[in-house]
This record gives sequence, structure tokens and C-alpha cells, in this order.
Amino acid sequence: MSLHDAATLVQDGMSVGIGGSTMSRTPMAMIWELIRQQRRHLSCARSIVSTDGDLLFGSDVADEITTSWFAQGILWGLSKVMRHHVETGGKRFYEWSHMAIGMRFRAGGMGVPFLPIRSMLGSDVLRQRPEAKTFECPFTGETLLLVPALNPDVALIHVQRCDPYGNAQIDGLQFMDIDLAMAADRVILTTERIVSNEQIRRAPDQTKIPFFCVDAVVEVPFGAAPHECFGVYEPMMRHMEAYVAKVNADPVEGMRDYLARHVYEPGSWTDFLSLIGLDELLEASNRGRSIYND
Amino acid sequence: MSLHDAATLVQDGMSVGIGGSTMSRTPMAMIWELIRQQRRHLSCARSIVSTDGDLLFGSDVADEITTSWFAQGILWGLSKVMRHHVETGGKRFYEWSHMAIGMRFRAGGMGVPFLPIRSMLGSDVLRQRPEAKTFECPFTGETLLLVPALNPDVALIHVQRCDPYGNAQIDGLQFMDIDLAMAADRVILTTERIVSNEQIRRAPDQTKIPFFCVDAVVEVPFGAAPHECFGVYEPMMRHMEAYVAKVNADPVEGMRDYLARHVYEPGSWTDFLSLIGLDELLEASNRGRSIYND
Amino acid sequence: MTDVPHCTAAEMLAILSARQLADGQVVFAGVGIPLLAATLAQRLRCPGLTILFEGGVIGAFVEPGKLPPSTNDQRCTKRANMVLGSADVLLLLQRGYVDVGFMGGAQIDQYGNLNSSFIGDPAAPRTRLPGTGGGNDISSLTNMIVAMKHERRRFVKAVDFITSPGFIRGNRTRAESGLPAGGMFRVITELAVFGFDDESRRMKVLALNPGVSREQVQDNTGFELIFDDPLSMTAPPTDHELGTLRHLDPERLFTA
Amino acid sequence: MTDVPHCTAAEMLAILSARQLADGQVVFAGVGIPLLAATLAQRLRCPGLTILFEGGVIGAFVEPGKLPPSTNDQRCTKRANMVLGSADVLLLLQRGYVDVGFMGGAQIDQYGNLNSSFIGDPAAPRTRLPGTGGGNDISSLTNMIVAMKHERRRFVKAVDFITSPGFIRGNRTRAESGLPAGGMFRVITELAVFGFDDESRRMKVLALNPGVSREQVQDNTGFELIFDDPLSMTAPPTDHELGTLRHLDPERLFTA
Repeated sequence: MSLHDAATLVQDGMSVGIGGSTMSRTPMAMIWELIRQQRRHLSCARSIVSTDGDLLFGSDVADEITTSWFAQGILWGLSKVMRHHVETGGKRFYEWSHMAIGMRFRAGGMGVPFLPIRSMLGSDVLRQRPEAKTFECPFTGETLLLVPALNPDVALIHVQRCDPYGNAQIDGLQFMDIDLAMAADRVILTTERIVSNEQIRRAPDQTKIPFFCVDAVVEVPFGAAPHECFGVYEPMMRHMEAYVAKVNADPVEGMRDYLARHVYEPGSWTDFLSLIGLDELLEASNRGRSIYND
Repeated sequence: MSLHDAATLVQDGMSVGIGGSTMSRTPMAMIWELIRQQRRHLSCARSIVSTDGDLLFGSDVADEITTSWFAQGILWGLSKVMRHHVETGGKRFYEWSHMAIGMRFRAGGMGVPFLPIRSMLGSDVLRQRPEAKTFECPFTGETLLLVPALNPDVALIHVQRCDPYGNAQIDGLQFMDIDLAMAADRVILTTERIVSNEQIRRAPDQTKIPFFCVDAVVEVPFGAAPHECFGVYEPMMRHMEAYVAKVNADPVEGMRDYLARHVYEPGSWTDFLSLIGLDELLEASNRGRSIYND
Repeated sequence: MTDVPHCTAAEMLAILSARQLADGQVVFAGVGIPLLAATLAQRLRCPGLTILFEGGVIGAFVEPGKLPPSTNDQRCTKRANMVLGSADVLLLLQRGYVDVGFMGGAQIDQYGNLNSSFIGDPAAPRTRLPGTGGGNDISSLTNMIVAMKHERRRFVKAVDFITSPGFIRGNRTRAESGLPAGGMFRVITELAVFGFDDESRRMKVLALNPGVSREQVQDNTGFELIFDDPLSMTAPPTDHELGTLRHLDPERLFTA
Repeated sequence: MTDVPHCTAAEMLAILSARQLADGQVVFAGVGIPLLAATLAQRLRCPGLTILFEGGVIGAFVEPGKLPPSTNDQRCTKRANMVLGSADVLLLLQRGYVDVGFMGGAQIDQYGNLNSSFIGDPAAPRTRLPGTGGGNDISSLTNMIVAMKHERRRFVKAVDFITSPGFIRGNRTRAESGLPAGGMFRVITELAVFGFDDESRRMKVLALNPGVSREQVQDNTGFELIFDDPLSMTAPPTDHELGTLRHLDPERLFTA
């Protein structure tokens, strides 16, 4: 399936769970395609949001983002794009603790309406989230917090490899992707490569997402660029730095310019990759693969 | 550490979680050692109990077993040993659904007092378990069941390999062992082999149990015999069949005889393996490794 | 029992059960006849049947002649699509990813409730049976097919103990017990194929096995059966079905 | 700030923070100074320090010159003991396997509450900060060390918003909020090392950094400090500490 066709599974107004975390295994190609298709009013959720959130707000694709942390990355401080859209009141950033986000996806994936946790209690993070319920444990009498299941309409997840049916193998850090895949009503996988079902069956204990969760599979090499994909490439930091400098200098015009040149103008994802540049792609790949060098 | 020394971590009257399931990755060497040390009044819990339960009841090591299914194996029908000890009233078999056992270990491993599930409702299995609580969901109004956390005093788990600190890698079927390891207050690992920490660090995404859960590591080749250990050996069916024939013919005298000859008399675990016989060990190994042949 | 002498009762069960499965389904299969029948269906008509096992297996593809002695053995994982924790494979039922559960049964009643726990009073049982295993979870959370021997003592008006819930006491009592989804779909025996009445949820004969009469079924059943009208007659096992089955289980591990 | 001119404020923070860790501990470290300080402790005195990262890493052993730009990057996993889901690594805190959490801070108050969410009214914030990440979970569930810049606007009487709870409003209010375990243990700045009074739970100066006066600390703090009696003086960074630190972060990614 093409990026274009897979993206049509995401409809205006849907809730969308996003795999990976911060700058890792972000389904950037699919987000890029949703921006090109001018999807609107999405309600997104992700463990930790980085420049993917900038793009979703800056392009007006998402109205709200549920996450525990939203900045471009620790190296660049606050996201001026997030600040602009949230502080001026147009967009909403719903904050939960990181574990709460995880347990919300996990409850969704387990098919139960909530899970109990012991954090967020006593904090103002909880005061902002009346949808979580403080609860006296009937077994111990302790105070616990029940966080509601989060079952996105669709999840976007990028993996190292999967078969044509969607049996996906994820190397290294899984983040919350397995729970997210189980929780979402539909899953769109982008993958560095599509392998045969025979290959999947040779190492079934490496399979992390079963095909029956998955509704679309798109092969997109460098599909997480300019973020990293474990064991394949590290983040493309020169591109990231140029991006951050541009959008933090002017969250509106800088973003408009970035979207025009890097999202709308390229004819294809490969054309976008060309803008990052082969030298940076090769460097990032070299660093990415180095995790297996020793 | 030796089997003997590790077994001293298990004290009379403790609750003991047992890893593996049915005839797979059962920590048989550790159970064998506990019988030899004449441990008493244990309260054991396991996902599915096979001949390990026979031995625990027949040797008078355990007073009660919490599980979802207790027989020697589907091939042999009911366990006459279990029937004898439960029906005459001396021993207790507490039945939960398989998922309920799993969620009880998981709650214990997550550090919460309970988890919600949707099974057991409406059944007489639930009527026998007043310690589970039917609950009206504050989010959806549905009826759910809250099952209490199960945190054994000690868990016995057999793995394919771990390092001297207890970082353990499990191949193939994990059963409930990861949750059990997190849930138990102490963990005794038996392992087919001890590998270096360097080797563990080469493939950290294969590590399933972190060392800080683990209190003792014992290298015991064929430590699950006569049951199977994924990728290493399949069950030793001739020994199993002879065992079942003996104990089902007379659950008291047959068991007494088996324990005398196979548990008390051997000078070591290796001596016990000799009673299984090298031919059967080699056959079982050949079948066990065959999972990787294609 | 049947007019097909070249076929044991267990083989008949396996073949008729396999016919109940459809290509593309996700089926959660217990050990014994269910495992064998699901594998048979996979080889005969349903290459896209996804078989789940309680040990933690998705997309099993069991090798002929290497049937696993339990669904927790490594043989269950050979050429599978995915291996996961055994609680996690059960959670797939709770999340709604499983189309059908498929188990054996020791004792069943008119509402499709199964007992595999106690014969007699649970406080002082005449027989302590092995217990539920995953059976309670599977029957609580999805649509069930049960394959079992047809004997009057096994087909009772009310089971001594509801281990795996069918329709509880009929009508809407299952949903009222907190089980809104699933329920007993089919029971397969060496005599007939059964469904359940849409309203009363009582057991109903849908089709008689070859050479079996209504009376024979009723006489071997401890409660009054409903008979579908018109009542179907099941086609006998074909040589292809039987041959494939025997290829899968040449040692008659599950079809003795 | 200090009398040790060869050392930046960030380097001082990293070195003094590293000294707070003990061999054999399990420490949950955030990105930046905490990651660097924990790694420094591991190389200097604590080879058996187990470092956890939020991305899902146990037993990290970060390579010199290859500091990860977040705790979710692959570099965090190099030579680690275990990689697991990011919710699961947080659950280790809830289960009680973690001895100490270690984070940076943007704003802290006299009871050790941290704010990384809002400056101003949350309904119409002057500044929307990045949010809690794992900070709320870590500070809710274990003993905390915080390393942060010492500025009067960052050390306030009461934070605008409690993102990561310290002792809430002091005394027993933390436990009464449903947080029986953990709490703020140490705060490290370029000026001093702080603990918290056992009863009131107010912030207390335990030791002054080299060349720093009581007045200097109080003047840079927006609430009244308690001073330990006797008050200790922290030993200056050694060349070995500083050399090892610079070897780890030669590009000054976190120590600029």
C-alpha cells in the first residue's frame, strides 16, 4: 500500500495514537502524508512528543495532543511552536504522567476500561485531569488512581520490519507501541522493510505486533527521518537543528516555510529525504547500525 | 550457588510461585531439592500444574496449590495423586481462571493491589473465590471482576541462560514468568547455563528478568527434567509415562516409591538424571534443539 | 455410534469440528481434538485460519506427526507468527480479537455451561476434576465451539458446577452476569451438531451425524433437546478429510 | 558562583550530584545532568550502580562522547543489561525496585515540589512548559535527587503548579495525598546541597559548595531556608572527577 492510500484510513476528527517516543521510531512519513492531505481536527496521543507535535499543531492537522512531555528535545529547551499554539489558546496539550499514558494504552489493549496506578496523586497534574478517578482500594484501603483506557481510532506505528500481513518485529526500545497497537481500533504500520511471512515464522518470539491488529502496511525506508529508527539510523541532527532554529525563530512563518519546502513541495517521501541530503542519511545510518558493531 | 543453598531461601509456610507451565520450563530440580530438604506447609501458585503438583502434594511439601488446571497432562487424564490429596481433604486446590492467575501475578508485578478482568463472572469458579470482588466500573457502569495481587514470598523460575547476577534471557514461551519474577519478593533462578554479563549486554532486548529481582542463581543443566526446556530438550516421555503409571496405580505407595528412588536416594541431581537415562536425555535434547533446525 | 465404520468417534469429532471453522478466522484452540481439528481445517480449507494457543502462541502451524502434548509445549510454536506471554494471549480474547474459542468438554448442560471442576458437592467432591485452565476465560469472552463425547452422564440438565459459562440459566442471564459478549455457538459430538435457541438459549440439534437418529441423540442426553426444523443431515467424512487427519496424527495421540 | 574557576556551573552540578549516589543502588535518571552524573558516578566510584532510563533501559552503560540526546534514544541501550517497554520501566518504581530517582528541575519550592508544566495560571499560562514526562511518576514513587540551577525565580515559596510532588504542603501531606513512599531526598545546585527537615519537610541546607556563603544561598532563594547545624562544606571537585566528566561529555552537550 502507498503512504497516500494508507493515510486515507485516518479521517478528520479521529483520535490518533502515535508510536515511538521523543525522537525515536516516530512515524514521520505518515505524519508528513497526513499534513499533505490536509487532515483536520485530529486528537493525537503519544508517550512523549517532539517535533512531530510541532508539525501536527503547526500544520493545523491536530487540535489537541495528549502526552506527558512536549518539546523539541532536551537540547533545544522549550518548543516555541507548542508554546505559540497552546498559549494563544488555539490548541490543547493534555498532560498526564508518562506512566499514566502507558497504563491508559495498556488498559485499552487489555480490553478493560481502566487500570489503577499510584502516581499523579497529590499533584496539580491530576487536578487538571478530572477524567481520572481517585479510588479507595477495596482490598487494602489505600488511595489509588484509576486512569481510563485510551483506545485511539487509529494508531500510526513505524517498525524495522514486518510481513505483508502486518506481523511486525521491533528491535530495541519498544516504548508503548505494543500496548498502543492492541488498544487502537485500527493500526497503520510503516516499516523500513517488508519481509516474507516465512522470515517472521523463523523467529516468532521476535514478533511484537500480530497481523490481526494491523489494517495497512507501507514500506517506507527512512520512514522515521529525521528522527531515529533503532539499529537502522540515528537522528539527523543537522536537519533537526536547522528545523528548530527556523521554527523557534518564528513559530508561524518559520513553520509555514518549513512545511512549504519540506512537506508540500517534495513530490515524494524520497524527495523529502533528498532535502535532508544523502550525506546526512548515510552518517545517520552509520551511527544507527553501530549499535550492533560490538 | 548450589541447589542446596538456594533452597534454604524457601522457608516452611512460605508462599511460592512456580514458573513455567504444565510440562514446560518447570523448575523441577529446585522442587526436587525442596522435597529432599523436607520443606513443609508451602502454599504454591502456578499458571498450570502438572506432575510438579503431584510431587509437591505427594511429598507433603505443599498444603495448598493455587492454579487454573491441575493434572499430569492431557494424555493421562485426571491426576490420581491430586484427586487423592484433595478429595480426602488433606490438601487444597484453589482454582482461578488462567487469565485471573496471570492478572494476579501481573498486579503483583505492577505494584498495585488488584487488576480488573472480564472473565470468571457468572461462573461457580467465582463463587468459590470470595477474595475476588465484583465491581461496577465507575467509567462505564459495566460489571467487572477485581482480582487481588499475588506476591509470593519466593518464586522458582527455570531459564535457558542468565548471568551470575541473575539477568535472565528466556527463549520461546515465557508463560507468566516475567510477571511472576516482578511480583515475588524473592526469586530463585535455576538455569541451563550461566553466561557472562558481557554476553547479556550484547543483546539486552532478549533479557526478560532483571538481576535486581533475583536472589539466587543456580546452574542446573536439565534443570526442568523430565519436563521440557524450550529449545534445549522436549519432555522425557518414557520417564513421564512410567511415573504416571506408577503413581496413578497407587497414589500413596506409588508416590512413596517414586520419591524414595528418584528423589531421596540419588546423591545429586545428576544421579537423578542418570535414572532417566542418557538415551532419553539425548533423545529429548535432539527434539528440543530441533525447534531451531529449519 | 455411526454408520461410518472406518472412522473412530474421535476422528468424527475432529472432522466435523474442523468443518465449523471458516478461513480468515482467529480461533483459540485447546489441546486434544480442538488443536487437531483446527490444524485439520487449516490444511483442508482454511489456509488463513489463525490458531491461538494458551501457552502464548499466535498463528500456530503444527507439524504432522509432531502434535504437542499440551498447548504449552515448544512444538506449538514451530512456524508460528508470534510467541507471547500466556496471560497476554488470553487478553486478546478480552480485547475482542478472537472470533471463536474451541475446547473439549467433560460435562455440559442444556444452556451450554461446562463443568471441568467438580463431580458432586464442591465442598466434598466425589471427583476433583482438573479445573478450568483457560476454559473459563475463553467461554466468558468469545463464541465457543465445544467438541465432546456424547454420553448421557455428560449431557445433563444442569452441570454440578459451572466452570466455563455458556448461557448460565438461559435467556439473558449470561449478559446479566456481566458477560455481554460471546456465548456457546456449537457443540459437536459423535452423534450430532448442536446450536442454541436464540431466545431461550437451550441446546438445539442442528444436524444429525450420518446414520444417527433423533431418538439416539435424545436417548443419550439427560435433558429435553430442541430439534431444528428442518433438521439437517451432516455429510459423512470424506477420504480426503480422514486421510489428512491421519497424516496429522499418525500415532493417534488425540484420535484413539 | 564558586571559587573553582576551572569548572562550569553545570559541571559542578554533575560532579556533586554524582557524589550523592552509592554503589549498588538502582537509580532512575532523567536526561541531561542526571544521566551524565549517574554515568560519572558509575565510572568513578560505583561500578555496580544500575541506571534506568525512561525509554525502557535497565543497567545502562553510556559510552564516552556518545551521550544520547534523550533517554529514548538507542544510545541509551548500548551495553545495557535489559531493554523493556517504557511503561514497564516506570512500573519498577511502583513495585519498589528503584532506590533513587534523579532529575533536573525548572522550578522548586520549599517543600521540594517541582513545576515543569506552567508558569502562571494553567488556564491561561504565561508559559506552557514541556510537562512532567516521567517526573511525576518518579517523584511520586521513590526518593528523589534533583539537580538544578540556583536562581531566585526557580527557588520559590510555592510553585505555580505541582508537576512532580515533593512533600506537597509539608508535614504528612505527601502521605495523606496517597503517596506513602519516597519523597524529596536531595537538591543539588551550584551553590549548595539541600535536604529536607524530617518533621516540617521544609528545605534545609546541608552543605555549602566551595566558596559559597550562607547569605549567597539565602539571597538566591525565594523562601526562608533552614540551615543544618553544624553546616558542612562540600569538598571541591577533584581533577579526577572533572577529567572523567569531560571525557564523558567532550562536546559539552550537557555541561555547557
